[in-house]
This record gives sequence, C-alpha cells and structure tokens, in this order.
Amino acid sequence: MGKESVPEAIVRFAPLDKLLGLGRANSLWPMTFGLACCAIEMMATGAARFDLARFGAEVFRPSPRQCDVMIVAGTISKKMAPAVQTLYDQMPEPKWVIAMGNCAISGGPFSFKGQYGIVEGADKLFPVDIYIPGCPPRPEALIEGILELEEKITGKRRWPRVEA
Amino acid sequence: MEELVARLEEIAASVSRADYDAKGYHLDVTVAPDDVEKAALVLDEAGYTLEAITGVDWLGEAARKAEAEAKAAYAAAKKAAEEAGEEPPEMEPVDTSGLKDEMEIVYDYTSYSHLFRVMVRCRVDRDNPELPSIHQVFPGADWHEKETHDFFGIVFTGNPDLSPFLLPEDADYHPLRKDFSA
Amino acid sequence: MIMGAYFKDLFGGFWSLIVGLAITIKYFFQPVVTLQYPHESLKMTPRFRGHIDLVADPGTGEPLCIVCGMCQRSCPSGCISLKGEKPEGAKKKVLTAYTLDFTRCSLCGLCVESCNFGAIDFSKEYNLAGPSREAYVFDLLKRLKDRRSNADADA
Amino acid sequence: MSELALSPNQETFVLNLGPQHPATHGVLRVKLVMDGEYIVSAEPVLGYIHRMHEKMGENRTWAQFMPNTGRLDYLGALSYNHGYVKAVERAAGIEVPERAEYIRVITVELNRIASHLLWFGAFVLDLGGFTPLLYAFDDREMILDLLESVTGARLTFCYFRFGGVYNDIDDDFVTGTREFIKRLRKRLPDYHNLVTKNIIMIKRLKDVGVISAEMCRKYGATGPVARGSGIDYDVRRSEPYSVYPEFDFDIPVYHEGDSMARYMVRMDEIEQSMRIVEQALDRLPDGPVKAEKVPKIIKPAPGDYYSVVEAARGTFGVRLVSDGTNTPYRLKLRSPTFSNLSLFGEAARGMLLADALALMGSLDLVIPEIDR
Amino acid sequence: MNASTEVYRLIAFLVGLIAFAALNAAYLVWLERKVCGHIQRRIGPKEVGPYGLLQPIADGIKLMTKQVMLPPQVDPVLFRIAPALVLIPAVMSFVVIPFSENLVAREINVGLLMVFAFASVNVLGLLVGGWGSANKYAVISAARCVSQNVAYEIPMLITVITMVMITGTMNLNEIVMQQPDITRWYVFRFTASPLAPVAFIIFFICSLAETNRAPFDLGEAESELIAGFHTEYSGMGFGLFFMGEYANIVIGTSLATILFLGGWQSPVPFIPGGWWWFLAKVYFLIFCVMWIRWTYPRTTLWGLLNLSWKILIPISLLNLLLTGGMLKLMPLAGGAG
Repeated sequence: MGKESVPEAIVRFAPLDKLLGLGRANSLWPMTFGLACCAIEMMATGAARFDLARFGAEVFRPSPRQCDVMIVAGTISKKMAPAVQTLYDQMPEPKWVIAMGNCAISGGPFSFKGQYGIVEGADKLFPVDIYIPGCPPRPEALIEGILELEEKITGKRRWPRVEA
Repeated sequence: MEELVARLEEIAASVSRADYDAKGYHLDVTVAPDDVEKAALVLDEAGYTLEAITGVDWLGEAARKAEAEAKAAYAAAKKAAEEAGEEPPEMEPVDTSGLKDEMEIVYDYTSYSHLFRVMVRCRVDRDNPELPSIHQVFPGADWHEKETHDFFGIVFTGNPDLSPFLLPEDADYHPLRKDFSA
Repeated sequence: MIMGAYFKDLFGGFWSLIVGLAITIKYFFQPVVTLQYPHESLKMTPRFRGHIDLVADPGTGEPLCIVCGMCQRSCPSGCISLKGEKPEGAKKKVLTAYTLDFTRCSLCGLCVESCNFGAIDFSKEYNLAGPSREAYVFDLLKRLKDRRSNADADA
Repeated sequence: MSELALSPNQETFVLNLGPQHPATHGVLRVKLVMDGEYIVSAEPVLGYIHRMHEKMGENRTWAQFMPNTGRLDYLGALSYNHGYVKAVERAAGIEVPERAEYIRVITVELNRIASHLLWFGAFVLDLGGFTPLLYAFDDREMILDLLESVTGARLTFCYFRFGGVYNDIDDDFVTGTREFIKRLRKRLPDYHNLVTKNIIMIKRLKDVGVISAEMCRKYGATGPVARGSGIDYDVRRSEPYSVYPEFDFDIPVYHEGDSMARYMVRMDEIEQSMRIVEQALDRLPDGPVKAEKVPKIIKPAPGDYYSVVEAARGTFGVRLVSDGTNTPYRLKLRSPTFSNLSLFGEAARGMLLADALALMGSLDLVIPEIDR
Repeated sequence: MNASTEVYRLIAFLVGLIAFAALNAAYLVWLERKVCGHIQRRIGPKEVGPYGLLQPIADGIKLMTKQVMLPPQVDPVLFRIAPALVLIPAVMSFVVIPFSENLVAREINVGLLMVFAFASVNVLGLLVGGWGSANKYAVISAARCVSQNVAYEIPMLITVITMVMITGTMNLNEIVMQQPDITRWYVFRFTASPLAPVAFIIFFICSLAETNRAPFDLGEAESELIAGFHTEYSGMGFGLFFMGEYANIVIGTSLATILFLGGWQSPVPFIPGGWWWFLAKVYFLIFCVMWIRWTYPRTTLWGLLNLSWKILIPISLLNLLLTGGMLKLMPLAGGAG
C-alpha cells in the first residue's frame, strides 16, 4: 500500500464538518491490538470499573477494517514492525493512533545503547496523534487520552479536566 | 539416585556433587560434546525432564586465566625471592595468542518426583560451536536449541530447522555473544 | 442405559443454563461499580508512583538536591540528567538544570531509593496524556519554581 | 484425533493465526495447515515481542535489572521479582528477615490470585463468554488497589529488594486483604455456577486437548499444565523455599489431562492461595523489612547459580553466571510458558480450530514471557 | 378501497416499515450495549446525549462517513451485493407482520410461508459475503453459517408445521385472532399440543441460531475467526450487516410472539389489545435474546449440529406426532373453528 494521504476537501461545510467530527469523536472503535503490559491496562479500561463504554468506545473490533483508532499498547519489536505497518494501512481512512505507554512513545525501559530488537517509538512507523506516558499508564490516563483525541477531532473539550 | 550418578559417571568426563543450598543444583556433570545425547538418554530413562538449555560465551576467559596463573606464579616467585634475599625476577609478558576460547552449554534437568537437580555442562570451541541435538530424546529441547542458536550461533546438528526463531526472519547476527555490537 | 444418560444430560444441561441465566440477571439488578472518570476521580494512595519530582526544602523552598548524581547513575534507563555548578562562596553545589525524560522511565524507584538526601520523590500525577511527545521530557527545576510561585500566589 | 485430518492427500490450506488475533492475547503467531476445520499441523512462530531481557541482564548492575523482572510476566510479576531476588540472594549470601519473607509470600499469593482471575476471564472470553471476564476484572481491581497501596504499581511491580522489600505493609492493607478474601469467597460459587457447571462449557472443555503426563515430561511442561495431567510437582512443595513450609495448603492435581482439568487446577489454586494469605496474615511477625548489612553494590562470588520459584504459570528459573563484578556475566531466565507452549504443536494436531483455541487458552500464555 | 388510497397506504407502510427497521437496528444496538453494561455491572453508553441516546446516531454518522474500502483481492460483485442480500429479505418479511388489528402492510393468506421463504435468502447473503471477501477466515465462517442454518431450519419448520396444523391457516392475522385471551395462547394450549411450551423454546432456540446470535454465533466468532464473514467490510457495508442481523432478530421474535404469545392480543382483559402489546412482547423476547448472549460461551460446530440433529429434531417430531394424535382424538374446540 503506497503512502498516499487523503487530499484535503476542496469545499468545506463548517457545520457539516462539526457534525461529522462530533459523530466520529463519539464513536471511536479501538482495535483489539495489545502487545504487552499496557494491553492489560487497556482491558482494565474496557472493564467494569473504568468503563470505556460511556464514551461509545467499548466496541473492540478485532478486524482493522472496522476500527477507527489503533491503540498501540506495548513494545513494537523489529519483527512485529511490518505487521503493525500493515495493520495501520488496512484501516479505513479517518484513522487515528494513540501511543499508549513509554514503550510505544520512545521504546521506554527497553531502549538502551546497543539494543537490536525494538523500534524506539510508534511514530517511527506512522503518525501518532496522542501520547500517553506511563509504564503502564493507569486506565484513567487512557480515558484522558481518548478525551484528548476527541478534543483533537472536534476542536473543543467537552469534559471537565481532572487535576492530579 | 545413586544408580543414576553411577551411570552418569560412566559416560561423563567428571561428575561432582554440589551443595544445593549454595548453588541451586545437586549434581554437576561435565560431558564431552559428542555424548550429550547419551547423558540425555540416561536422564530420560530415570524419569527426568529438561528444564532449560543455557549458552554462555566465555570470550577471553582462557586469556584471563592464563594471566591469573602467571600473576600468581610471579607473586609466589617474588615471595620466594624475598625470603632468599635476591631481588625479584622480571615479570615476563604472558602470550595469549595460542589459547582457544570456548562456549559452554548447560542443560538443567530436574525430576518431578524427588528433589534432585542435575546440571550437565559441556564446552565447545568458540569459533565453530557444534554439538549434536537431543530433540529425539526430549522434543522440548528443540525450542531451547533454536533459541540458543539464535543468541549464540551454536549449531545443534540434527535440529530440524535452525532458522532465526526469536529474532526477525532475516537476522544473521547472534546478539548474546560478547563481541556483538548492534 | 443409554437413554437415561441422554435425558440426564439433557435436563441437567438445561438446568445449568437456567442457573447461568439466574446469575446474570442477579448481577443485572445489582448497583453499578463504574467510577465515572472525568466526573469522579480517585485519590491516589500515598505510595503511588507517578513521575519523580524535586522536593523543596520547607524553609527556604530551595531544592534539597546537592547535584551528587547518584540518581543519574542508578537509573537503569538513563532518563535523568542534571547539571549544577558551585558558586565561589558556598561550599555546596547549586542545581541549575534537572531534566527527566519520563518517556524512558520504568518507574522502578531506584533513583528515589538511592538519593540519600530525600531530594526527589514520586509525584501523584496519574492521568498524563497529550498530543505532543516533547511535553513529557520534564524540566523538574522549572516545575518546582512554578509550584512555588503558585503556592506564593495562593498564600 | 480423527484420521480425516492426517491423510496427506486431502487438499489443505495454510491459515495464519496472525500476530494480531483476539485469541492469542498478545503477539503469538501460529502457522496452521488446515484441512477444512481440522488442523493438520500447527507451528507457533515466536519473537514478535522479543524485548532483549537477557541482553539487558548483561549490561546493568544486579539492582538495575529489577524493573525487567516485573515486565516478563506482568500478570504475576511479583513471583518473577521473587525468583530473581532469591537467585541473587543465594549467590551473594544475603539473609532475609522473617517479616520480609511473610510479606513476600502474601504479595506473591495475592498476585497469583489476580493472575488466575485474569486468566479465567480471558479463557472464557476465548470460548465466547464475555461477561465472566468483567466479573473477574472487577475482583482483580480490588487486588490491584491493595498491591498499589503497598508497592506503588498496579501491574509491573518493582517491589522486592535484595534482603527484603521496598517498604512495609500497613494495617489497612491487612484489613483490606481480609475483606477481599471474604468477598471473593462469596463470588467464587457464582463463577462455578455460571461457568464450570455450564453444559456448553463442559462440552467445550471435556476431553479437549488431552495432554499426557509423558508428553508433559518430554516437553518440560510445569505448573497448572503439568498438574492438570496428573504430575504432582509444585516448587513450593517439592523444593520448599521462603516460608512456604510453615503454611498448610494442598496442591490441586487432576489426572484427566484435558482442558477442563487444567481449568479446575487453576480454580482450586485460587482457593489454596487464599488459604495461604490468611495463614500468613494471622502469623505476620514484627521486625525489620530489609536486612541491615546489604552492601550498596552487590558483587556475588564468581560461579553459576540456579534457583527456581513457582510462578502462576509454572516453574520460573533464574540461572545466573557471575564473574564477581557488579554486572551479571550471563543471566538466563527459564520461562514456564515457553516449555508449556512447545507441546502445542504436537497436542493440537488433528483437532478442530475451536478446540485448539480452547487448548491454547488452557495453557495460559503470556507472550512477552515466552519471547523474553 | 379504491386504487389511489391503496397506493398511498402502501407507500405509507413502506416508509413506516423501513423507518421501523432502521430505527430498530440503531436503538437495539443501544439497548444491547446498555443491557450488556448492566449485566456486567457497568454503565453502557452514557456521555453521548442523555443516557447515551445519541450514541447510535454517532455510530451511524461515523459508519456512513468511513472510507469505503474495496480490498484488492475481493470479488467486486459478490462483495457489494452481500450486505443487501442480508438486509432486503429481513425488511421484506415485515410486510406480513400484523402489528395490530388493521396495522398490517399486506395481509397475505400464506404470510408464514413468505416469511420463511425470505429467511432462507438471509443465509445466502452471509455465504456470498463470506466467499466474496476472499479472506480465509471469512470462508470458514461462511461454511459454518450454511451448515448451522441448514441444521436449524428443520426443527424450526417442523415446529411451525405443528402450529399450522393447529391453526389451520398460514394467515398471520387469523392466527392472532385465534388467541383472544391468555388462556387460549398457543403456548398454553395443552389441549391442542401437549408439548406447546417445549415447542416455543425450540422455536426460540432455532431463531437464535438462524440469526447467528450467541451462544451459536459461530459465524462471526470474535475470538476464533476475527470477525467472521464481515472481516473485510468497513463503514456502511458493515453497518448493513448489523442492520440485517437486528432486523432478523426482530422478525424471529415477532414470529414467536405471533405464533405462541398471541401477537397483539392483550393478556389482561381490562387493557385492550393493540400494537403496544405486540411491541412489548417483542421487546421482552429481544431482551431475552440479549440476556442469553451475555451469559453463555459459544458452542463448537459439533456441539451445535449435535444439539439440532440429536435433540431438537427428535423432540419437534415427537411434538408433531402428539399434536396429530390430539387433533385426531379431540376435535379442536377453538382452533380451526
């Protein structure tokens, strides 16, 4: 699959775009794609206590064709990189990527001088929209990441900010 | 147990007891590379199971041992010289060119029924490390051998497929060798 | 006889299905355990390990750090880098820069443990998320100063 | 095992249970040669999450390797902390005070319950039931809160130190644990009624993926997989370490060797771990939590040492070779699921795809621990 | 009723039925996520509009504006018509469903036969979709769907035959008329067919299996076949499959209501019968369908076929014989009369 990006729309309808943005932001279907420890925290976010379903994001679709956001939860090793790249290419266009955990941001604890096995950060493979640091980040951080992504899509933040 | 130790002594170069509390295993067996399979057969009949195969790369160890001996000899000679009153002999440089480096492969066997851990150790030459595979006796060893081959380049003759197992398909490097640099 | 097992299996099986339904409907009517994150939020336990932060000396408000570099050496992933210089008069070094690359940190706590002066401690920030990666390479000295200025502003 | 699957002239096709698949719980790829729904041959392909733990072992000091042990098997991470710490203490000859040993056993057993609960949810999810996963997570969250109040982390713990633990447990940890055990005791019958006695579940697990004791021995399978096939081997009982001999708990062993047996072994182990934690809490001694004379820089005597610990998935062994400096010369981590999975190729031959996934679920895999 | 009002009536019904099918699909998804949530002691969609009521609309907008991907190796014709083949028969069967006394699009005296004729086209859509997307998982799932539907069509039809023997007609309106009050509902008519409740349970299980709903969701078994026959579908293609599935569920439950629970007749004398009773019964049965989905694991293919060939078919045949015997012995008081 070439790296062609979808050209910008020529005619823009502001209210329509806002409506589409709201529609897309409120039904972000993540892909069941856990690599390592952060995947367990992603499952914990989907579980009963932190309940990602409240934001319409609990439909974890296994096939890349039906999901909008790829949550890279864990370390991308060099052997896994082509598979992750194909998964990203298979996703239909309005797609976003959340790099969850230090491994997905910069290789985390596994990036040391003379390391031969991992790709240091998901943004070396494809554009990443939201970074969630932590090792592993708490489920609230993932929900905060989803809210940040929704702010990025719709342009304004519709939920209160929680100070630590 | 005694009968097992006896049979191991027949085929092994050296069998020594180890203190379990300090070392973690009971029997330390050193075997020549060729009769690794024989040792595996003996342990298999005794109902043991293979827990792990570990590769260790002793790069430069022969050189270090030679220098250590030379230093010890020199220290002894110096002490003897002082008692005798003459001045100490010159410390001659140690030539480490001829020494051959080695790689060590350690098989850990344990038994489900009683507490007796046997460790079979064997050394191969570092430049072309080669020894027979034991996957006929312990099919579980197949994966351990593939992994040790990946990390050290030790060739287990008879192993069905020694292509990269944990490393990417096109990997030709062996990362755990001491002279590996990414 | 065979038919007996057939029917026992049938009715026993059907009964187990009914019991299964009974349990799920029991849970259906029990209260919900969800913590609605943005509206309600947890208070972190005192020992929660967020990223590390400099601790201010209660009296003067200056960082307790004497730039000995123990934390920098004991960090397995090398995320801490600090610089300090010694003004001529004083005998102790003063901290000028303390950066923590939180995206490499594994929150192991070896730095906090190795610091004999208690100059760094875990913060309680648990919900960091943002569009830019550089935001998580913290300048702890600046954060300490901001905190102090906010504290002064509030006081 | 049906002959249909094994006849070579049948037209077969290769199915890729790819690195990204809901049932592999991680990035394991299984190359299946299929004949219709029957598996002719299955070959797991590993290495998709190889994180160089053993290479990192060789360029860090002994203490700096601690965070890695928490990231091997992050569902039962404290047993891995315990395995590594015990190996280095044996090599360096460090004594551990009584209270620290008790705290270690309590936190490891709580972590084992959490790991079995998550396995229970994920296993039933593989078989199609979605709700038990959520109930199991609900209970597991309580354990994570307890462990977070003591260790500071939820999943990847770095809590044990050579000669003891990082900080002491306080009273509300003790009361919280007792209250959690009381609550889990009330909920376990619900799980058994909802899942274990369910006719669909019994049909899915009875006589599915039968593994003989001989096959376990040949492949070096340990832990619940071996105990499901009648092998009575548990490191806590056969090689007593720490303060386990002081507690009375029994090791569940089932002889059928099918997925239902492995399932029942783990469910009984939750019960046994709760008993251990209760006894440990009753007899928690006072005293220091860390040994005093632990040198800042650990330099174990040269030589090689081996020590094993009973992790949630089997025997976790650490073989370390020390050359007397402050970094290990060689650090081998013996991962239980590596051997447990190695028998999947032979066990899954001739099975249906759905049954093979039931077998894989019953092996309780954590992929980063296999690839190391 | 001259021609013009007839045409207007049909157009009104056409629009009403399609709207009913579409809204049903959307808000059943919402109901399913809420039921699933509360069974698992969590809240379902909540932040999107009051009680998450705007969630289906947000999903709809997102699905419609997704990039329509045509994977390269896919069979272009089959891939495109599959979602339509699943949705159209489901919506068409609404034509004969009597929502209330006179609220029925077209009263056909072989209404029951027509519904089952369309029900069999549905599995064709799944097969075409699975085969068309040229994906190994989809092909396996398509093969499973066909064998599952064939296996469960037979007990369903046998049960329906026994009911038609009792009612004497296939006109759904008359069937409902024959069950005026709760004592004469066919599910309690032991005089006519002694195994009436068992027949109802068999019919309900078969409708579950027909629509690939858990515990028989071998077609789109998430944890085995990734996403089954709709693995390659994205955006509205996947949305149509979803609508087709939910429309089929509504058809299955409404048939069960008409045949066994007295359609729009009211069980209690003081509240008059009407479309509200019909919808109440249908939505209660749909709640049971969802309740079952979130309770049970999935059966294997063997278990599924075993259940149908060895258990459901023998019992429904027994039911057929018993009903035939009872009708012969005791000429029916209310039934055909």
